[in-house]
Amino acid sequence: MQQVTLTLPMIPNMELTASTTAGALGEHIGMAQDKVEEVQMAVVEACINAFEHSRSKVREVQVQLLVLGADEDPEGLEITVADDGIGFDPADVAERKDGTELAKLKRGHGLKIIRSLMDEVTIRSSATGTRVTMRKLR
Amino acid sequence: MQQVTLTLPMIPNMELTASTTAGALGEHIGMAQDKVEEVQMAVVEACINAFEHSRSKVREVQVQLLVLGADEDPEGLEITVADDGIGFDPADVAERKDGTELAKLKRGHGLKIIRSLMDEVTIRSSATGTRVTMRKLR
Amino acid sequence: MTESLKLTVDEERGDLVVIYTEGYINNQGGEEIANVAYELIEKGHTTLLLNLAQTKIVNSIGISILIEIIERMLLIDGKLAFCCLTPTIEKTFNIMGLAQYAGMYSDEETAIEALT
Amino acid sequence: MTESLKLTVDEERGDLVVIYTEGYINNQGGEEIANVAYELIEKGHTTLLLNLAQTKIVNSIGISILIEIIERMLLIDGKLAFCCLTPTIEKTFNIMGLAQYAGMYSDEETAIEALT
Ligand SMILES: Nc1ncnc2c1ncn2[C@@H]1O[C@H](COP(=O)(O)OP(=O)(O)O)[C@@H](O)[C@H]1O
Ligand SMILES: Nc1ncnc2c1ncn2[C@@H]1O[C@H](COP(=O)(O)OP(=O)(O)O)[C@@H](O)[C@H]1O
Repeated sequence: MQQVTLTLPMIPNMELTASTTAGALGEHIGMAQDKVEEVQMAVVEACINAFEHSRSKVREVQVQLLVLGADEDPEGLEITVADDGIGFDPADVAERKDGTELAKLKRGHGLKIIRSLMDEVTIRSSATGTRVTMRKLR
Repeated sequence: MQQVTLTLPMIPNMELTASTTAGALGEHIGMAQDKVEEVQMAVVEACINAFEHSRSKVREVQVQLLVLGADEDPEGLEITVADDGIGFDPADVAERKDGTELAKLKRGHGLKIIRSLMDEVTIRSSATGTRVTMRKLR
Repeated sequence: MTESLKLTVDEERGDLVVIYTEGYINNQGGEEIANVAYELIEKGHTTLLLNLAQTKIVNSIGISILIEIIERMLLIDGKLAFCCLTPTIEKTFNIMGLAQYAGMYSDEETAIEALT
Repeated sequence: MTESLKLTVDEERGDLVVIYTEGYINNQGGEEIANVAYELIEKGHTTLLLNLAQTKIVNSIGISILIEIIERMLLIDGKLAFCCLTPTIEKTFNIMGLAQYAGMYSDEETAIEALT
């Protein structure tokens, strides 16, 4: 089973380490380039959410990248981005209704992007941290 | 102290995870872009040497990236690329004399590139593995 | 290989100014684009085209800064348009609902024709 | 953002053919360039220019494949030259001793002038 675990400090552009790794793994299992890029975008969003919102004390994020399926017949990628921050209630992340139509567009898109670009997304969050697990099939 | 440790499987392009991380750290400490790119090239060479030559059983390479100096006054980067392979004698890596002049150029450049692009390089190698430690000041 | 954004501005296109990006559009990259855009607006330009051919990755913070430029543009009856997006970046712009406020064109030629 | 190499070939330059690379020149990328180069040689072209403007990283295995192309070129009295290298890639080519076998030019214009 191919697997990579990264412990990344929350410093600018460190999310690219996660997306580069996802790129190498995706290519390795023969995922189409557009799909690989979608995974990479989702991973970037999950990382910067942790950087921006988690208030993690250790200022680190754990990224686990996993090839799904057998080595000879890989089925896709599963990526988990985990922080030990304050957590949030995913059900509570409502559409923002304030401001002008366009201003409304400005923030609150990370999770929507992740859900739209990946096949399957699970968010587990509590007062001890957040784990976003996302899958995409080849 | 800023520090990142990566455990990377030896699969194609995984060396880019190390170079992307070096890029983010280098920018973070305000290293000039040309110098950052030199570090990235050296890191890539050290990784592919481990991928190509180490015959590591676990098929993993450990990359440790360290910011030298105090957090408020970073001095440079130290990067160690370590494998648990068969090792080699660095003193033994002689210039290849066979073949035409041009053919001679073809291989045997990784270590020379690393030494030329970094300020300080230490290689420790034994039958249990190889550690290439390289430093570059900001 | 370092990912800091590089910008090139082509003001020799009549009313239209083309801004070429190279690299990652994160918050810092978005701000660099905004600085250039606001300078061009100051100079009286009202139609800007962002050519993203050499940008392979963006993040939502960077895009939110681009949305600020669009807001500013709408205030002065101007336009910000995009061309040469990767399929994933185009998808992301659509997910964020940008399509109704900014033109997106497959290539620079089509964009220039539509904008001038 | 994925790093697999993309190649564009411009054969409309008279005797000279320009190959544009985009992305990482590793062993796979080097082989892709070699395939294109050998096809062009088959077709009778003897002067090739590799424009590396959109390549920010290479490795020594990729470069060793480029050296094989140079060898082949020398056999047929042809030439492989490079332009638009990043400072680090140029430095690496020099460390590897490529400079004596292949021209390196700062930009495409200078290269084309020198080669034709
Ligand atoms: N890792 C996290 N830790 C804590 N809160 C989070 C995390 N990820 C997301 N959130 C919360 O969910 C909200 C919505 O996130 P998102 O959809 O990515 O939009 P944005 O990041 O633009 O606010 C955030 O504003 C934040 O309150
Ligand atoms: N991590 C390593 N493990 C075992 N042997 C190594 C390692 N790195 C380098 N070597 C040995 O040193 C030699 C020279 O390496 P290098 O200068 O990078 O050139 P090349 O990789 O082109 O052979 C290699 O051929 C190999 O025998």
